[in-house]
Amino acid sequence: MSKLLEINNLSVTLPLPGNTLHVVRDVSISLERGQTLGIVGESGSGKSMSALALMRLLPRSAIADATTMQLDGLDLRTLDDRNFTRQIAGPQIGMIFQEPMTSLNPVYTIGRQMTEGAVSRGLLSGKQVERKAIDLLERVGIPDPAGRMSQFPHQLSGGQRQRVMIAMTLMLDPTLLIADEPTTALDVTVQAQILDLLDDLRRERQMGMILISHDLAVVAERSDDVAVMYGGEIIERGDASGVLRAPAHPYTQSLMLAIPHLGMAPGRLGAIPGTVPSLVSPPKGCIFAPRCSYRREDCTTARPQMRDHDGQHSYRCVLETPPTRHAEVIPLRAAGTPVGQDVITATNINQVFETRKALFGAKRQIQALDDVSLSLKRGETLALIGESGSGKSTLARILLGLAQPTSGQVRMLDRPVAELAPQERAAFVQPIFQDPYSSLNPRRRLAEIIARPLQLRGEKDSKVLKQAVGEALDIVRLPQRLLHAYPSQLSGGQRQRVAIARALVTRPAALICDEPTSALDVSVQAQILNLLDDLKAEMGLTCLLITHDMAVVHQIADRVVVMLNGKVVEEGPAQQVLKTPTNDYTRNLLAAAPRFEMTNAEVAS
Amino acid sequence: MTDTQISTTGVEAEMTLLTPRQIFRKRLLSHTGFLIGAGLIATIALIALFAPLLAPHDPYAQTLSARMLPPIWAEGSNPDYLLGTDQNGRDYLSRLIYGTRVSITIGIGAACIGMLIGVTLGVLAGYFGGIVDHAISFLLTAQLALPGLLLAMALVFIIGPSIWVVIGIVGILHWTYYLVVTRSATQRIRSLDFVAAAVASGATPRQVIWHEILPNLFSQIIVIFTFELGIAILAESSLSFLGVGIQPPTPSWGLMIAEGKQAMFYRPWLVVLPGICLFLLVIGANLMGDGLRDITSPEGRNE
Amino acid sequence: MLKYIALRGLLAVLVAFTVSLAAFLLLNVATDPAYAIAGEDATPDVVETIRARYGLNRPLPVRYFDWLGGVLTGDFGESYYWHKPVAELVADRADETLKLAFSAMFVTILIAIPLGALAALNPNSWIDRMALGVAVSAQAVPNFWLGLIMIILFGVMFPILPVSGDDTWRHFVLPAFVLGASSVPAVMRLTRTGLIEVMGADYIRTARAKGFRGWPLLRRHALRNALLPVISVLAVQLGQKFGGSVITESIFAINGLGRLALESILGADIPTVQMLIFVFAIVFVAMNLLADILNAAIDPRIRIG
Amino acid sequence: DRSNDTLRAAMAEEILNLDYNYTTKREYIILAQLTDATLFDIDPETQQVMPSVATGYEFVDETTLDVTLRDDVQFHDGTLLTAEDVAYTFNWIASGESESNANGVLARWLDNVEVIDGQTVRFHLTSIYPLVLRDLANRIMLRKAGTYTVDGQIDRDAMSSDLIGTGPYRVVSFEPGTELVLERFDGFFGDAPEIQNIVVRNIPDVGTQQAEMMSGGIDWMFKVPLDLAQSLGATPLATHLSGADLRVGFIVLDAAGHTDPDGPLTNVLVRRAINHALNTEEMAQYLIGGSAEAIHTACHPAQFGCDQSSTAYEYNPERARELLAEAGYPDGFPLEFWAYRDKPAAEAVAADLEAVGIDVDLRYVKLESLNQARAARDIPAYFGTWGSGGTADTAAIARIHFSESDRNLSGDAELQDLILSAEQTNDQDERLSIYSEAIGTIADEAYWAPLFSYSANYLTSPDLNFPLDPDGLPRLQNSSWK
Ligand SMILES: Nc1ncnc2c1ncn2[C@@H]1O[C@H](COP(=O)(O)OP(=O)(O)OP(=O)(O)O)[C@@H](O)[C@H]1O
Ligand SMILES: Nc1ncnc2c1ncn2[C@@H]1O[C@H](COP(=O)(O)OP(=O)(O)OP(=O)(O)O)[C@@H](O)[C@H]1O
Ligand SMILES: [Mg+2]
Ligand SMILES: [Mg+2]
Ligand code: NI
Repeated sequence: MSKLLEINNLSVTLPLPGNTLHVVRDVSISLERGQTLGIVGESGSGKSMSALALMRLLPRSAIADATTMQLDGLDLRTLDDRNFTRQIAGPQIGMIFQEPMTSLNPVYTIGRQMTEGAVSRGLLSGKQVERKAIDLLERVGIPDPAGRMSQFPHQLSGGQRQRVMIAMTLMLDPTLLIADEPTTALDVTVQAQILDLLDDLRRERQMGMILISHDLAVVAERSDDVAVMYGGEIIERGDASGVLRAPAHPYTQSLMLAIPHLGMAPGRLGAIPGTVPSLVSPPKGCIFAPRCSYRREDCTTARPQMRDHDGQHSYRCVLETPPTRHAEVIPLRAAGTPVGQDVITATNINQVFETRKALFGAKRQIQALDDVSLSLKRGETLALIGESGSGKSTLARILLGLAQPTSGQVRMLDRPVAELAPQERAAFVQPIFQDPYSSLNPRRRLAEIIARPLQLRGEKDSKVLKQAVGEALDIVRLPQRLLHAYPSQLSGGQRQRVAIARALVTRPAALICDEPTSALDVSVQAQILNLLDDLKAEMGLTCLLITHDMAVVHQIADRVVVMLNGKVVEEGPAQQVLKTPTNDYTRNLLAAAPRFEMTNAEVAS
Repeated sequence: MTDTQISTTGVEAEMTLLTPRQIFRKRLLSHTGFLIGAGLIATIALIALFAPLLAPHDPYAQTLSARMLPPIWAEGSNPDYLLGTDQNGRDYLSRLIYGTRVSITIGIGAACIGMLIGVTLGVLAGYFGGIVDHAISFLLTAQLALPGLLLAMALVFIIGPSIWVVIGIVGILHWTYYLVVTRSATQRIRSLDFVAAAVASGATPRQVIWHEILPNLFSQIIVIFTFELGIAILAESSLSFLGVGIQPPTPSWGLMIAEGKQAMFYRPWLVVLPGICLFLLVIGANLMGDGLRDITSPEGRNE
Repeated sequence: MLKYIALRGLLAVLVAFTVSLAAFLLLNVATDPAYAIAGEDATPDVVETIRARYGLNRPLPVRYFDWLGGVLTGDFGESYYWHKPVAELVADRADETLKLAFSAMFVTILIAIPLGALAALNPNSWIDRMALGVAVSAQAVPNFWLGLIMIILFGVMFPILPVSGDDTWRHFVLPAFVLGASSVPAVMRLTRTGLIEVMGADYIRTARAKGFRGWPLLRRHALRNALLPVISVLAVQLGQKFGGSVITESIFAINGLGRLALESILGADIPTVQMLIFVFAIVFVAMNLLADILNAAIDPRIRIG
Repeated sequence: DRSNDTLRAAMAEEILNLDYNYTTKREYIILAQLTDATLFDIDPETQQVMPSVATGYEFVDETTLDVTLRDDVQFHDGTLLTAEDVAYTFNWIASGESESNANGVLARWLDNVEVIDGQTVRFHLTSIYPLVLRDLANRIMLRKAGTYTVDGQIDRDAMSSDLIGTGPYRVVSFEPGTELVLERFDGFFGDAPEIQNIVVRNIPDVGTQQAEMMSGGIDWMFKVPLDLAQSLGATPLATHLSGADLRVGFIVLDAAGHTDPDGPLTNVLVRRAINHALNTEEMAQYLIGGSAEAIHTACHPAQFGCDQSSTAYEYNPERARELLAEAGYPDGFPLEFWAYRDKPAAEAVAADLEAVGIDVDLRYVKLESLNQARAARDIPAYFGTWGSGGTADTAAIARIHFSESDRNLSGDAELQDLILSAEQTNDQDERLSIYSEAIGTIADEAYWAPLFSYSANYLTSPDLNFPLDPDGLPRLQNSSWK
């Protein structure tokens, strides 16, 4: 029997005005029935494009080409668009997407959207379709499935919508399911449920599944086979445990070192230097060569062959035997820095928002913070974790003095924060935000952006400003020549460094970082986490770090506060909370966090 | 290996990227619609500027015995008057040329006044929200609910027509578009993190508005400005057509159309020629506006 | 829902009063209606008689509150010219304007929506360029000029349609076209943008992944979403047409509210202008409300509390 | 339209009220001619008083007038007109509570009217008034006794739409502002008009009127701009008629110095210069056309008492410049010049004044605004016109412009007394000499710059026969089909 899916030499090009993007190059994958293929890779590596090419959902102008494209022995390339949409898209291949909030049509009921695929194909009668839809909704764990049929998407939570998406895809009983980052937008606890669900369904129905994710741990946990993509190419593929526990390609190896691991003692992360390659002109040699620490002459002359490695997996590199990584863990530089007095204390903070659900509708109150007390000590890194909507950002804004709580008091340097002049406050604490794209004014040059806090403080001397900006750039390890660049000319990681430089230019004692790395790729996250470690070591920075990633907490925090529904549910030294959580919620959070069950030795092998 | 070091190769690759301004310029110069529009506007602006040099006659000099001569291509024309004469025997071409001055002055003046009002209100409403926003929204509804042309007529009526009055009134009546756009843009920008960063650095609302918000509204304001330019020019011509706009004998295209209207069946050029001038100017403004909008919107051509 | 409508109704009334107060002040500062009523060869004593007859010699606030008091009891006063209750006058004229507004709207919809949809489905094609050309041109042609050109064309050069009056449907063809043309650009652009945006939305991708394409995709998944903003604009445009067809009505001699407004302003027939502006304001707010309700009916996300 | 014997006339001004006792505009006079009859008629040729509803009159003394009436005058509802009706009409209008537009005219001289017998009424005058018969002929339309009191309530609009008059046509239907349909009234006491039906349509836009004329939708339009009349008249689609008009155009100058006590216009040399600067001949010929002519008097040459021997300032820009220099304005001066109609003429005046160095700021406004500004004494110079209500007597123009009226900018009290004295006598010769002197003074002092007389331009369908009268009033009732 042939394989369920066999694709060879898939290429996708996107013509742009003036040049052409080679977004997918020479990609070959195959998949057996009932198996899961995980595709991992950093943002922009071409994961989605490969999947969309299979579904013929590429942007209008894109051109896809492959030497083989077979589903269940059927050559997909011979089908015209009409037949493809009737026979393949839906009944054969189902696809679910990352954005559960927008992937359902807001103006139609769940029921209608679930049933229309089958109805329009005339597969089932109206009654049967309805029955089946309700069954599937029940199966994916939607409470009161019959009632949901007449509801609209906006009446469901994100996790529920994703479940509806899955049920909807299953309506046509596809033999292959493509899940493109199905859980990225969801909380870890929900993420685990959804992934479990997908796993179960695959097993029940003997479906093939392609699971696309940038989260190596997710893929490691859930797939049989893994393909690692970089710059539009597959640079390593094979069985999951082989590829991710014993990576052969230098890139995969670097990636593994860049991720904080819950199971290991925290240490410096191995950041990959440089940035992702441009896809405009295909390189002659190895696509990873510019960033590779094993770069050789012949790396850039010819494209390396796919090389077999221990039978189970293969990698594309000039090195005949995979390099061995150094085994020692470099300890964090700031480990063990002394902790001083409380510098910011919040006592009994309540924050109530009044919103209207509908135009002129009744007011609704949201208790975003419920009697929260917390203190930040000089020199420590305090992590604040909790699921989405638990009030972390709200608390951060209050601590920064950007918002007034409904009740409760914030004291900064032993004075009520309201008594501090804005400048005094600014000199003491500075924020760093999650989204490096929105945290820099796109209309200002870096020099202006970084100098701004000083100007606001009244500094007018351009020499002083220039010098301060230069120093700030040095601190965040950005080259001086970027001074006159605009934010749009920087990568995400560089932008985040600029944001940090701006925060540091006034030499504050404390930083409040709201998910500073969650919008970034792991390799960039490693750079930022290392930088924070450096700053702490060099400047004794106090840091409040908001995150939803347990591994990050593990990596960098001294102390951790866990929030749920606006309340603090657990608080304590980081390692203690991670090892022996006392609260059920914290336990769930930890259990749901995807992880590599690996030892230090394994990584080093 | 020091991990926080950025490889120079990557940085150099980025440095070859263009600044936003360069990208803007490049995209402008490759947008046909914009180029046509800008060309039209530039030509007309030059004509307005050099009107005294270009006009073959004094636009106010009348020869009553040579009234309503047809243009050069029609029978009975006088080669001295290329496009014929109007009902007072004034050279039509010269009047059309001088008419550019009226249209452009009014267009720019009114669009500026509208911009001042609309952007100020829009930014205030968007930035402060709450009661300020409600009050400004009410003002907006009231303004929209007033039939603009009627109000303009009534106002011109009161103050007495002159070019400055027309500029003021057309301007005062055309701020809503600016307001709607800048209000929502301000709301959006206000919620962005760089504003929070500025506030956290101790910036006052004034400083935030001037330094962080306004520069980001600039491109949208320019786009609206070009559209409003066209709208104001049309509004002036409508008012003049209804007889409550520009004062005769000042040559305004709308007025010329109104004057030529009576004779339009026998001397259609009296209506058609100023109509075409008006059309070209306004279409120029609109093409420019469309072009700018395409260029400033991130997805390229997408209104 | 009811509460919402009531609140919006209150807003409408508030807007209407604000607007009418503004109009009242403007007009009264602007002109002395007595002169306007008296006419060209009027002698001063005639003007004086008229002023006394209409109570124009009373102080402004007295007159405004007098008017306001009337309005609250449903009496909008009597026209200086027509010697009948303004309300009756407006009611009489409204049907012509309604006919014109609706037929103009019909023209707009007939041209703008198909054109916009075609353009959106073939972005950057010649159809798209042509549609944009139509939009840009229609925006640049002054309404009054288009009207005159239409009269020259169809009244004189090819006399196939009547050019003035409001007796039969044929009389409405040209004015409806001229008035309708003015809304085409806005509606067409909005249809186009709306559709392009919707066609790029995630849920359309979902529908494609379920195996929908072509016309069914458009009809079942895109159109309804794309038309949401179009409906609002159509409602506002219709509202404006009820009051804004001054030029069209006077060029084509249609005896509607627009012309009534024009003549009342020129003649300083303050009660009539007052009521018209009042009515236009109410209509405007009402059309907005209607658009909101329609949108709420189509879009389940908007629930009116 | 000849086929169904209907004359379709177009008017730009809205027709809102059919009762001429409550209106003033010219359109309403035209309609009143059709629907109403007056006590007397004025012969348009000879300006003689002719009998109409009245058969004759007799002055009992200087302030008492007896008028005898016909016995066969029928109202449109079939009832016969009686002396009571006549007395009621005049007494009502003369009473303050009528608030009639004609009240001012009548109240000036009428004390009351008394019924003598079934066919005779007696007018008691408050003072000597030479124009009594003209006023009786022009202004007052006869109504049935009690017309304006409906159910005990005063109703001034009683006749505004369902008019019951005594004229040759009766109202069939009337939609204010849109259409008036008239039908020949068979009970009319005078000569029956030839055409059976008259439909008057309101078409506000001249361009549209013209299109209707070309497509055969209307048969008659008036106040046609010269160019249009000439162009369309040259085609077989319409006939251009150009008739005399008593209306004259002129510039009133603020000699009294209301706007600026020491302003240039207070200097007679400047005012003369302005008179010299204007090429009125060309304006009359090219801009007004038809039978229009340049005038140099502050009255229409056809009017009684309009002495043409007064000073005439010929067109001479050189002389104008000299006079300005002499007056101390060698470089001219800024002048706000107001106008409300005949835009080309106003622009021509402005251009002529500019040509001699006066810096003209033309303020072309609506009539109401001009009237208002003038009442506030804010106007230094304006382009006015006056139609004298169709009265071919200098009194009809002189009184309103040179006695107590905001139109009088001369500030000349003697002139005012002189003009009022002309109304204190019934002696026509004396009046003639008074007006002659007054017109002479106005010309010498150059209080005005007289411009031109008007011409009435009509377009009619080719098969309509529309006779013109020298007084410039269109009489649709006299038309017939060719
Ligand atoms: N519509 C488009 N037009 C132009 N370029 C595009 C378009 N869509 C994707 N790309 C480019 O194609 C490349 C591959 O994109 P793709 O979406 O496949 O990445 P990905 O691996 O799925 O990344 P992510 O993890 O961010 O989803 C990227 O460089 C992206 O910038
Ligand atoms: N300005 C506001 N008005 C109304 N509700 C708000 C406002 N800001 C936040 N909320 C609500 O307060 C709650 C807490 O929000 P907050 O942004 O603090 O959560 P979070 O923990 O930061 O979540 P995430 O992980 O998604 O960033 C949420 O339910 C949110 O909807
Ligand atoms: Mg992707
Ligand atoms: Mg948050
Ligand atoms: Ni290393």
